[in-house]
Amino acid sequence: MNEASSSLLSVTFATLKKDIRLEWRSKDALNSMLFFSLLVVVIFSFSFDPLAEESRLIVGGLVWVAFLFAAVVALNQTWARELRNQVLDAYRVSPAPANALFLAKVLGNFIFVIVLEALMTPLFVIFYNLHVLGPAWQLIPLALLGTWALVVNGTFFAAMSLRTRNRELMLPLLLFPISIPAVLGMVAGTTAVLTGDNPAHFYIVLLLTYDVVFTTACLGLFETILHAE
Amino acid sequence: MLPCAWNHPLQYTHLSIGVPSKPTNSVSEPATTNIIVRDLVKQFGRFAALRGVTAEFAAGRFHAILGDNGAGKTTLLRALAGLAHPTRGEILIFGKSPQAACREIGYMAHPSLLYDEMSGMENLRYFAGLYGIAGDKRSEGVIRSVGLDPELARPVGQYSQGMRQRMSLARAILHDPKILLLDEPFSNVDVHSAREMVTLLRSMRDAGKTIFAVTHQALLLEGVADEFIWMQAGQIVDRTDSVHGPRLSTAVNTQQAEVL
Amino acid sequence: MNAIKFLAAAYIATWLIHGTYLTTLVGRFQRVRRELAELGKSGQRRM
Amino acid sequence: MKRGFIILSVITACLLAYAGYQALVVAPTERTMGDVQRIFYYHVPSAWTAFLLFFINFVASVQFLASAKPSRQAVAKWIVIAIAIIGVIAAFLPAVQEQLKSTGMRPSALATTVLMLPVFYFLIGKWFPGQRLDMLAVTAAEVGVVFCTVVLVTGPIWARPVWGIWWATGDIRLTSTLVLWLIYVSYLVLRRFSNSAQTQMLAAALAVFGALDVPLVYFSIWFFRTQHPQPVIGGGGSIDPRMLHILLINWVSFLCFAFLVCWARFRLELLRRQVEDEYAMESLGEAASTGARASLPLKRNAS
Repeated sequence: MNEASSSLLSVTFATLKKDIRLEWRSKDALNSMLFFSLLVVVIFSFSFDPLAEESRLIVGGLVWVAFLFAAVVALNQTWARELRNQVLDAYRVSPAPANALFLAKVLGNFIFVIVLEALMTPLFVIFYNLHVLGPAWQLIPLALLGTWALVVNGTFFAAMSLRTRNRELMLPLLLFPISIPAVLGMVAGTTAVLTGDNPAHFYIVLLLTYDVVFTTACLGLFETILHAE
Repeated sequence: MLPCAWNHPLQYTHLSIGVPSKPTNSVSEPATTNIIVRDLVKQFGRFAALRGVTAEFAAGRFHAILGDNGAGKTTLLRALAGLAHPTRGEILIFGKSPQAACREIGYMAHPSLLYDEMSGMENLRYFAGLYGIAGDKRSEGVIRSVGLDPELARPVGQYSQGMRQRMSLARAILHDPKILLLDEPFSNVDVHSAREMVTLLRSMRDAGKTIFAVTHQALLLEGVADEFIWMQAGQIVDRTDSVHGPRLSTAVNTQQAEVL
Repeated sequence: MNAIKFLAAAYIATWLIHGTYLTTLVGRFQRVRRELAELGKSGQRRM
Repeated sequence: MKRGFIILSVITACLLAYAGYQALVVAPTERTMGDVQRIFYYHVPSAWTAFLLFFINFVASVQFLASAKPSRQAVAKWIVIAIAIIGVIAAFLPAVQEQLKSTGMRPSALATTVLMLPVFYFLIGKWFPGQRLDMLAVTAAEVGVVFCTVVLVTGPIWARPVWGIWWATGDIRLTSTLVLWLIYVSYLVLRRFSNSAQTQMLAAALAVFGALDVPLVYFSIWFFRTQHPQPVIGGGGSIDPRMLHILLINWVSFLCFAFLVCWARFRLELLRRQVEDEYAMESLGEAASTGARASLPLKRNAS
């Protein structure tokens, strides 16, 4: 048991290191994500030209929709890398645990999306002239938990849609319906903090529950998905 | 679990370059059966790649798998590697399922199974981690054994086809498997490199490995492979000692002659 | 009176949906049956 | 088999006609909503049927996933039994009974509902071995989506005259049904677009995800609503026993109808797979049938 968990950890970190190195060399995912969400911000700012009070109400939705779409771009990239030269098969014939691959991918995507959020948030603040009325520190757990919720299911469904025809299209089709409670939690929670009208605690608990439930489910089922053929 | 114990340190480090010499299969030990395939069926919707393959293969021999496109060679190899789950039937490798025996199996596919953006050594270091092999010594040794330079910093994507095939082979033998499954190891490789590779494979067979190679260049393996397995329409139709040996099916004979 | 219109709309919609689905089912059945018949024929030819 | 199907369809047709007559003509007109309320006799049974079918899909999917490995099967079996035992005990705990009182549900009703889980689980596992589990899952999902569509179409038609709006975003039942519908549509899309050798496992995994998602959707919308009060909330109150009676008749007839459709769909799936298998054998058969291969050397030693 101990050896198995240590091999899980070591393979996870080896894979994560490899992914980050590959991303660093090509910068495919990060560049496309960044540019994509920049476009979203600009286009949204053209389509809505709100006052400060109004923007507080809508910006929670805008931010998360932008990040959601940007995350989908990144999620499609992570597995595409493994499909080139069918490297995934090399992983599948090795004795390394399937969940190590999954965890590495989730952590990698999590880091990418968090970096993206850190870079994009100032832009949103500038474009929408934001001024937070509620306790601003609550945005941090909301962002972390919400991003994890998107990324954990997104990585799973991206792996699932690998095995389908027109896979780039499949990912949002599978991911969005399942993510509805998480998106609701993120958007409503962010809005609650921005307006300061009601407490965001419940949404943090909701996201936490969502994360725990789906992380467990993903870890339980990923092996089946990876080896389904 | 322990990282693989090396039963025999690299015995094939010296590449003898040139045309393979005459048959070495004067091996007369009673070969033990260690790979059993029973009534294997693999169906993809309206198409069946394997339709009831039943066979037993002996250890320590070089098997060449021949057949037309779509005869089910690659699927059989993938099933042996544990990549494709059979729709029906079973495979036993040393009495275990292919997944359970994965440490004994080295798999080399037609694509390189390597990351194009990383150098050969970086690739092998990562895959060694998957098998729990610590340290770079083993990886360096394996790269040398296939006739490449571990110091080469170029990413694999910029290798020539022949180098890439060899690096791919290095990845497959990294954990010193007892069974090697090779899918088209000589395709798109010039004759010279192909011959080198054949020599290398023969020396590995002599070191006690069981080798399965799917190939279209059967003549390359004449005198090297111990057995030729002929596949057609998702079944094994014949097993012979030589490419020109007696065959049950004349249909295969003529078709194969065209390929050669 | 307005209420009756909504009621009628709901009924028509319900049975329209079920009817459409049943029609597609029948169509799929016919196609499968045809394919099965063709398979039988070509199988006999082979024999 | 075929005669049974015809007899059942005749019975179902009669039942549906009778239930329709009861709902449209005999049932008393509701005081505040008027005749529009009669939509309920179609809407509610369809919803119950759809939920039942999705539940069957979930159970079949879990069974299918479990059947891939014997060890997993044992674990799944004990989890199901444990859930049933805990549920039955919990239903009679005083704390839970307090909670139930507010919803008007009796503890025995909850206990029976929870007991349904192992019963379904084992019966489905017994009646639908191996591949049939997957066929049952497709059947249930597809017919369930049809019934769910009916619910989603009739819902707004009822809401418009009664609430004055077509759609109330914050309403739990409306929104969670919509999400359920979306999940199962994506399930069907996945089945359509994945490569045939892998479809079944992927679909089963997605079904499990969908089932996990439903309580969370319900929970999140419930809270969302309590935070943001909605202008309209469907009226509660007790139901006239005559209405309940007619509702139940309608439910029985819709269940029969759903069963009939499922039967047909299941037959179709059986035929489809038969065609697939025969095609698969055919696709390679032509080449293989040219020579006789009775005596293959199965084992060769070094000679």
